[in-house]
Amino acid sequence: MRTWAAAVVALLLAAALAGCSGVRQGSASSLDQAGSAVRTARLAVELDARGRSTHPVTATALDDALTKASQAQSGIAALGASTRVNRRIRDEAARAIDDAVRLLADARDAVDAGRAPAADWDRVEAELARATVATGEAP
Amino acid sequence: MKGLFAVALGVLTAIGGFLDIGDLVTSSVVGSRFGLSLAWVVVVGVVGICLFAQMSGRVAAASGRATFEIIRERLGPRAGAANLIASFLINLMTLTAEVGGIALSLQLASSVAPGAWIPVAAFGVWLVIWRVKYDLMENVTGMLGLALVVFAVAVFLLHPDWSSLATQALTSPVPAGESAGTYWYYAVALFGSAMTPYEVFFFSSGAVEEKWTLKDLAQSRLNVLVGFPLGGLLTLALAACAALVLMPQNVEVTSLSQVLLPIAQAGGKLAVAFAIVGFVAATFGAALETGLSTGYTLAQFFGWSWGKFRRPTRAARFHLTIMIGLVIAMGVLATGVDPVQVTEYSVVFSAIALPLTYLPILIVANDPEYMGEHVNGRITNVVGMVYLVIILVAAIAAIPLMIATGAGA
Amino acid sequence: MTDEGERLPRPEYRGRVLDAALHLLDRQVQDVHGEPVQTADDLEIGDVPVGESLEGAERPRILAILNGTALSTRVVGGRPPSSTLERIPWRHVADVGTAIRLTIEADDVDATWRERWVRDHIIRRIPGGRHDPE
Amino acid sequence: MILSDLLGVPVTDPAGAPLGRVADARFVLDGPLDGQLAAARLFGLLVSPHTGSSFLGYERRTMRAPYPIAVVLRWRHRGIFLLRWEDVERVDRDGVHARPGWTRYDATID
Repeated sequence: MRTWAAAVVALLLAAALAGCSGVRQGSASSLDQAGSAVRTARLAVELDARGRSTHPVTATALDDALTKASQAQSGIAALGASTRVNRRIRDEAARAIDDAVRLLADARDAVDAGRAPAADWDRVEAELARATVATGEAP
Repeated sequence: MKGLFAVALGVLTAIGGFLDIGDLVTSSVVGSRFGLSLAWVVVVGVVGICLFAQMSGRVAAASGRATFEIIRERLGPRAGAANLIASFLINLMTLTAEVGGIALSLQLASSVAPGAWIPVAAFGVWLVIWRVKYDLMENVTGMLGLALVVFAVAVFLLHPDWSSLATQALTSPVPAGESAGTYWYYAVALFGSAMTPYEVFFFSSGAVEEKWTLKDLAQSRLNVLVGFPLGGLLTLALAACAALVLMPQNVEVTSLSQVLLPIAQAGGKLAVAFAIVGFVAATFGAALETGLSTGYTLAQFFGWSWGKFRRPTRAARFHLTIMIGLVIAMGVLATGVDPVQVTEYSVVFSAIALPLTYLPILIVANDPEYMGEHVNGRITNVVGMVYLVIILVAAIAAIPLMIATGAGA
Repeated sequence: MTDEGERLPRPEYRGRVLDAALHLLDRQVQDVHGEPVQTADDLEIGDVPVGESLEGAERPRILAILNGTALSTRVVGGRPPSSTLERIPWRHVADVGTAIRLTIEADDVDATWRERWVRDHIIRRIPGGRHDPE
Repeated sequence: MILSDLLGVPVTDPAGAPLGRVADARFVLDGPLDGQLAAARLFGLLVSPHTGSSFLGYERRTMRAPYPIAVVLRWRHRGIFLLRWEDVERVDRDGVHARPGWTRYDATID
């Protein structure tokens, strides 16, 4: 009887830990995804600016990056966080990703209109990096 | 001179025919995440497909029987039907990925959304299968697919640190941030992308289409033994490009447009143009091969008349099957599913289904009633058995790895 | 391999040996020109009286190659109703090799009615269907 | 009747002891001419004591490679023998029954 109870406790603990790491892992992988998208877009835009790439390739790369970042956005919105710490982690990650999506959308509109995108790559990347660190460090 | 030309043409076609959306995507994904640490899998896969294609080509030339006729005849109706269903579905999945790949490639050339290109691509594939002669179709797509050589050139233009690339390829480390599970999952995927069953259906049926006799065997062996390894080399170049440009920036490949970025960096607009031509040709060529293979598998299982060398009215159900296959592919793509994702799954399922087609061919290649004196030699059989084990292990490991790693996430 | 040790007697065969499952079932059937017709889904053989002594009875012979519902029942089990079976009588068989070759044309085989239907109602009506590829 | 009615059915000796299952039916082209070929007459049944599954072509003596596959399949079909049709007493719903004095013949062909 006692071993049975211990097993249940262990299972519950494991589930709780899994739930906890679920938010962290979810946030981290969404941040990864958005970060990869932003860096792709930045590379595509820079190559275009240096005259090494064609307009359709740049436009497509930005489109694809925006799609990926939006997927990350909806991925993080779907995470249910039960604790205060988890909520903070998730919200901070969501803010950074929202920013990334906005930036990518602006960049895509600029490229579609034939302008050079005036994107603030450094700031957004730094924000994503900060959120990623916060995900890893939170108690 | 004419003979030399034929050999060159065959080799070039084999290089072009080896590459498809699965190779383009999988090798770039692997390159961006694992660098060249999975290069050994490409070598294993290329040797395997050489062996398998060569064996099924020899069976077709010696006996006049293509792969799925043999599968049905040896495994009987029950195991044969299970095999047919698996092979047909995976083939359909690959066809879907290739048609989607044509659309994605045309998007890169035009910036018109892929949704608009899908019907155009499917219609184009059907028209070529319906009207264009077999060798013309094979040679044109194969030659244009060679434009992908630009990836090999790009590796040089990127001035890599060769010794560190070599170390990566030879010591096969699991990169930091990746688990052993994802490493092996992508090993299976890369293996599946090199050894896709449709290549074998196509190759053996092609031998019948082109009415090969045993005299043509030496040439076919040469085409395969030179062409496929060179195609494998291009796969490695794709991975190296991703490893050199995307991996250091921590960019993970999830779309076809990203595959082009290293090319743009290395060679500029001209190189990009070449790469896009190569993408269109490789995906179009593979769409033709998988499209035909939907017809080949079903027709050969049921004993219907098949083949492009016949006019369509002489192979009615074969052509109807291909049309239905293309309509299904269009329907699947119309749901908005990402062709790149379809590709990532189709290469893994290819690895899972591989033993089903491999074993009957290995057995029949040893059957003197089919092969006469052209049965497998001792060395071929030893290598063949080694590969049977490798193929089985990959197939058995694929599903647990897929579940454990969340399909490589 | 174990059988070789026992050295069972070998019977005398006065003609070519055909093992039904090995040499005939599931083989491709081709017409007189080499055009694929169907697969040998099953064989019809002369009746064996059920439950009666076979003393003095004739050896059953292969009457026909079957197609149609014979395949589905071999896959999922059961027995095909004999009215739905499509037969190619054995007298139309020219040779048995890696394929079974017939002495007649594909269009003269009952089992190809589906092929003919698809050809006449669909493929023939699409432009280019009646010409060789170019 | 159709061939599938014979394949896979159990075979018993005159005393009713099981001998195995029908793995294949051996025909010989030794009848009167029927079209271009001689009529194919049932010569006997291949009876496999351990399995009703396919032999994949390894029932022939000439088929020996690749070695490991040949060994596995021969092992699964160890003890296979030919029951001549003359040695069959009757066929009923329970299967095929051998006649008293039946002989076990070598099943392999070349």
